[in-house]
Amino acid sequence: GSDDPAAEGDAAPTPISVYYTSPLAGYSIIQVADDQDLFPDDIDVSVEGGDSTVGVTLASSGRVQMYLNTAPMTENIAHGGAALAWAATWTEGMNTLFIGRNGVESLEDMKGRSLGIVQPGLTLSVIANDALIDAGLSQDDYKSVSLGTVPALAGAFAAGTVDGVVLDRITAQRLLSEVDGSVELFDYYDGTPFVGSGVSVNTDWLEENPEAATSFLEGLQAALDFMSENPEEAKKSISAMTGITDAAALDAAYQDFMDHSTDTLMPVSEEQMNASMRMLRNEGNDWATDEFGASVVIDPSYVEQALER
Amino acid sequence: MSAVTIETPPATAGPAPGRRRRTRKPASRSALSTRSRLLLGGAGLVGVIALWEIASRLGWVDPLVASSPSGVATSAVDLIENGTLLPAMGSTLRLFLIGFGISLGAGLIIGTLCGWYQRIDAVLDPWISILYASPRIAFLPLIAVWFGPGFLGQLVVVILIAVFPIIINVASGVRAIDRDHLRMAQSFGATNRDVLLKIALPGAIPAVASGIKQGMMQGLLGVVVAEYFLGNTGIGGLIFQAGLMLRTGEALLGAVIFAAAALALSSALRKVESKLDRWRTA
Amino acid sequence: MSAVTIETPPATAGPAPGRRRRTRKPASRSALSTRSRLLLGGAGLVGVIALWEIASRLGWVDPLVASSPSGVATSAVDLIENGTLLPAMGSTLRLFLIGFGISLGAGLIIGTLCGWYQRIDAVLDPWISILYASPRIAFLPLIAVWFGPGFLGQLVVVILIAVFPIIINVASGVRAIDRDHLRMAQSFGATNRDVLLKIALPGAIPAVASGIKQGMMQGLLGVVVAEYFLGNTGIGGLIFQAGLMLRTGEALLGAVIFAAAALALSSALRKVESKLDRWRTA
Amino acid sequence: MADPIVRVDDLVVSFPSRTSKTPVEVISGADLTVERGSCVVIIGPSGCGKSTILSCIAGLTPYAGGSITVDGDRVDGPDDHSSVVFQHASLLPWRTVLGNVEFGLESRRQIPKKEIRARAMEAIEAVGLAGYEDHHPHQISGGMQQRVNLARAFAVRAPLTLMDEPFGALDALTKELMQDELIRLMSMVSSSTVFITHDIREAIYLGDKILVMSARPGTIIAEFDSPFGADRTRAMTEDRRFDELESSLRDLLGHTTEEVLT
Amino acid sequence: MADPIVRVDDLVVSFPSRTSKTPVEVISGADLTVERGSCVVIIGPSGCGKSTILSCIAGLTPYAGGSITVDGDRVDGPDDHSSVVFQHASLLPWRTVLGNVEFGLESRRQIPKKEIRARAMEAIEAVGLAGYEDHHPHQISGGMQQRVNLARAFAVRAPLTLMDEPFGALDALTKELMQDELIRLMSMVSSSTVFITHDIREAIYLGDKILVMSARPGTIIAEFDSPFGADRTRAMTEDRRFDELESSLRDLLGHTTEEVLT
Ligand SMILES: Nc1ncnc2c1ncn2[C@@H]1O[C@H](COP(=O)(O)OP(=O)(O)OP(=O)(O)O)[C@@H](O)[C@H]1O
Ligand SMILES: Nc1ncnc2c1ncn2[C@@H]1O[C@H](COP(=O)(O)OP(=O)(O)OP(=O)(O)O)[C@@H](O)[C@H]1O
Ligand SMILES: [Mg+2]
Ligand SMILES: [Mg+2]
Repeated sequence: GSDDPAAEGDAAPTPISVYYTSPLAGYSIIQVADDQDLFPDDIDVSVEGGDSTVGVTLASSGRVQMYLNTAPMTENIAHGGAALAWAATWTEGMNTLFIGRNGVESLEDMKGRSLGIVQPGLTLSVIANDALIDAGLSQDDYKSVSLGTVPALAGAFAAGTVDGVVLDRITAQRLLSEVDGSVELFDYYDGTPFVGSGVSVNTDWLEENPEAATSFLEGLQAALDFMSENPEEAKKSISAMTGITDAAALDAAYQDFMDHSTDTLMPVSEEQMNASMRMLRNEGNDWATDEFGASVVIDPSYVEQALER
Repeated sequence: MSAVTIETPPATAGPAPGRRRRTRKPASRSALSTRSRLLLGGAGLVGVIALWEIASRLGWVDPLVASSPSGVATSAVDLIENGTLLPAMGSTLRLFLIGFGISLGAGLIIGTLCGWYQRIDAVLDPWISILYASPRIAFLPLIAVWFGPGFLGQLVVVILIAVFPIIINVASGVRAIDRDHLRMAQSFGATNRDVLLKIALPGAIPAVASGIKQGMMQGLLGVVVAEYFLGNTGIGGLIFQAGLMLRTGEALLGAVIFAAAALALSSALRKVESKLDRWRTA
Repeated sequence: MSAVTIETPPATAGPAPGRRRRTRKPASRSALSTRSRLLLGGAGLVGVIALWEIASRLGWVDPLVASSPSGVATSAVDLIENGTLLPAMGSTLRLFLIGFGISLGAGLIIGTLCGWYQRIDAVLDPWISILYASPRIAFLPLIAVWFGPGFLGQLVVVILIAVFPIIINVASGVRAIDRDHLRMAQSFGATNRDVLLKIALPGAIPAVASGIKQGMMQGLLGVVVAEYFLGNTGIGGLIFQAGLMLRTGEALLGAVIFAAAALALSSALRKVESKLDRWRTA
Repeated sequence: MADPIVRVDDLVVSFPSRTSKTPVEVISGADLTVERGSCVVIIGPSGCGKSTILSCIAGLTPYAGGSITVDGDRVDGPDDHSSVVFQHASLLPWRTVLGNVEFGLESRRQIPKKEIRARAMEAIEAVGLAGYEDHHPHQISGGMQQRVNLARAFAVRAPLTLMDEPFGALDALTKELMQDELIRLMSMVSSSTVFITHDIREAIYLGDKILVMSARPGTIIAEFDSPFGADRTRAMTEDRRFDELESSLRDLLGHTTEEVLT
Repeated sequence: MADPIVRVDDLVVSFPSRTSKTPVEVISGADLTVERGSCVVIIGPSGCGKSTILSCIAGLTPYAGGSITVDGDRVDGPDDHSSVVFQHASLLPWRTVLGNVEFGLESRRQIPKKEIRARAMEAIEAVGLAGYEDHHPHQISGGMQQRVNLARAFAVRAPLTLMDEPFGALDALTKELMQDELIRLMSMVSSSTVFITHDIREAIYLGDKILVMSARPGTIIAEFDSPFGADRTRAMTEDRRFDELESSLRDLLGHTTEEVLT
């Protein structure tokens, strides 16, 4: 007995707030979905971006339902008490490079050298430590230097203030081409199975809105499809997300996205979770058992259902 | 001192009108002409900008890190051509106008209440001092949660940064009512309301103007912070994006735009103030 | 007006001393006693804090996000016990003292030069205005690159934020030399140097004090920003790390520490100022 | 004449002291009366309490003992019976001459806007400032400002005008012009006036009655009736009786003043 | 007597105008001389240029035409020949009485610290402020502040003292005390003085010669020699010649003033 004249048969669309932590090409999928209006009608999606410290609080409070970010941040917040779990990912690894200069030619050479990081505990710092520990160094063998922001990190590398950094592939490659004596030390995409770009969901909300969650994932999948089929439109969205305007750079960013994303959304794999847990243990988090990791992965059926639609 | 003898200095020889005995140069404070000021100031600006360009061309500074004046100019041209800059400026302007407008209204009202009603002041003053003194950057996550990371959250950030200088200045202006004027009004049997509206508020205009000025400057800063940390929109977002991608020219362009806006606003305000306050130029 | 008739109001009936004809309440501005002020202010503070605690206990606000007064207190106890808080406060204090000290020295010197030498002012003023007006947050990456992310870079951030209010206030204080005093000094043949040292600078004390106050507040903010973004040390770093790990109580504790420091500093400054300026309390 | 318009009986005023707990007595038992239509001048050394008495009559300062009645009503707050002219013109700098004169009228009981304007203009004409209505205070000279101050007080047409050294800040020549102006105005509106001054010659020139106050705590120590009638001109000052009165006042005040200055 | 200490010939002073390109002439051809040891009083309506002439003699204001010599030297900047007493005491509020009096001495040519102190104390005693050396200006009364102002000027022992309405802001009683004080000081240091005032009675009381200025552009329109000798007392004011001189001056100034006021 609804007498609402505006109701078109069904109930009003479920509102979903989405937050992304950096305007990186890896997250342009959400921009494409938004720009091209690819979400089903039963949900009403609004997208905001900003700083990752703000994102942590937003996601854990349930103020946003969907949160685009990288491992192991989701795991960390979930451990802090937030009802948060991975919903899906569209990469098989981290799309970042470890680069060095000032005579550093391998990860082992970082012994006694300085490593630039944004802040301790942030992803770029955690994965840098992981690679170095994997190469046989301990955290006492090199000096971590907090630079506060990614621009400062890149700038410090360009200026030679630090000997090694981990940066997203686009920025890293630009530095490699412009800084004399800089070399690639490690490509995470090839070496570390990891959630580089994924979406996590507030699980309290999920319990009450399973349909809406599936619809959201359906929209993301549509965006992935759209991006491979409509390169020009996709580039426009990438440009809006990242601010890149130069045509060549935009081509490169698009290509980079296509090269490092999967064809379809995927549930986060056990392998990826284990990598995250290992890194968190590196950081001294004794709660980061493999069992805890499993609890962060949600039921893969959501992704499957979304793909079926 | 009954035997004071006057030390009469010997007269100078003949008619040498320009020469005096003293060797110490007495104080003189003649104003520099507006023209010389502009010339000197302009020369300084142009000089430093030229030096920066040269340093960048000769590779003394890394253009990747420090860009160059021509790099900033190129960024401006690019961003205008691809239609990014103007919409960004529009969205920033909108945030600033609404945020500052609300701060102004709230600041005037709360400031007047605090300046006039001592009980309200007693209750609010500790909070105003605490909030004004606390590093509001630490509250960004809370603001994002309560008001969302979108326009509303940004607005709250701007208001939280811009409103306090206005409140504080307005309150102290209203509080500092001229005693002579107050007695005069009392002698005519004016009511409290008369005194507030006809004496305290008009008399507070200079303090209000300085509050508005500080609020404006802080509001601009608030806009950058809000756009930088929440929502990534407008010029603040542009600075953020550009920084992430090592497009230093664009980041500096954003800073230059804000600085220009701040300078333009403060000089406009000075003009308005001197109009409003003409009776004071006695 | 030659036929003015005085409107003589009828006398009130008999001896009713307390009653008057008027119904309008005339203005009166009696000061609230210090005791009432403290009581009202204290009640407000305690009330809000109690409400916050209750809201958190009853689950009206998410303790994960908004913490609670007892959560903040627990964090303080924990951090003192595990030996984190005091060293962090020490390192923050060191940064503040050195940064503010340098800003004070540089601000006094540059401000005096700008206020006194019009040529220097003409050259520097545009730069001071531009730098003061520009969102210095956009320069953080450059500062990290040029001065490193360690103590030096932090120091530069603090100075860049704290020095301008001091320069600007000192300069305007020196500039606003009392005309009567200047003429008096000139009539005695005082040199420019005499006038600067004996008249302009002592006369600028109130402006200098207000510059120092603003510089101090801005300097504290600068310390948070510097520690938050560069090097991640001290209380600023604590706020950041706590925010990242969702330890909201700790983050708020950091903010409370800064607010308390700011309030303590400004009341200390007020005391010093009223001592220095005793001759003005005429 | 009818009963006096002002009657001050055994007035005692004290202020809280900064140094001690007991309040300081500033006026101790002053008596005075002002007959309707007359001008009473109070003269006395600096700090003796002249302004305080005036302020009590105006209802601006509460008193500790004694009684004050104006026009038959006991004074216990500012009312319609009197208007005050202070030494500082206390004009509102953001209002024009007209606006300032209107201020006094606006603050009285409800008077229609139109009548306020008319009465203000009338008062401005009476003080010879017609044509200056739209000037702001900073655009007119000190003497003119003081006339606006007079106009504001006279415009409300209170039965009693209280003046606290209204010409104290003016130079000697302007002061004399203003005194003549005041005499003209007082005769025009036949108002009763209490006038406070430091200036002996001004006191003699203006007062129908001159009261001399002692140094603090103040009381009225002497009372002189003017030997001149209502018709006051500068010629008075060359009269022998003027000089005599001046000498007596100077002798009386000489003592009290020496005590006050160093 | 020797040649005059001040000789002003055909002085012309103009200020740049705000409204037009051509400067406004404020003084047009003023002549005056001051004999050594005498007190010349200049009186005139407000704005006629009295302060301007004084300021030119002190070397504080440049002049467009004519010549000024003090003690034989042409004036082209502040020098050691004269000291100035302004209407506002212009004391430095952060210095004590002693410090303020020392300021004038410090600004002159190198005088040893010790001598500065001694001469300042001497001057403070001369104006009757011994015991107040360590007070700050806000701790003393207006009259005492004006005495510090006098002491500061007299301490430098310039051959010429220039006074610009030094008692203009004081009340009538204090003013008379200060005038007597000044007469005593002038006779003690046998200084030459130029004294500016608005107050006719003050002019007659103090001046050996009284110069009357016209309204702007100012010139000297009349010159009166004092009928009284060097010995000045209050008794003078009851002298018939005092009243006569007062009337003549009042007549002369009445005209010029009416133009200025209103
Ligand atoms: N609000 C007050 N609190 C304390 N003392 C006061 C207050 N007002 C006046 N006094 C004191 O009362 C005395 C009388 O002051 P009042 O202003 O009436 O003097 P006066 O005769 O008008 O002096 P003057 O001629 O200088 O105006 C003074 O000694 C003054 O210090
Ligand atoms: N610096 C200046 N620039 C322009 N005009 C000036 C300046 N100084 C004085 N004047 C003008 O010169 C005229 C003479 O001024 P001055 O101060 O000498 O008058 P005065 O006779 O001392 O008046 P008063 O008795 O009011 O002190 C006035 O009209 C004044 O407006
Ligand atoms: Mg008084
Ligand atoms: Mg003058």
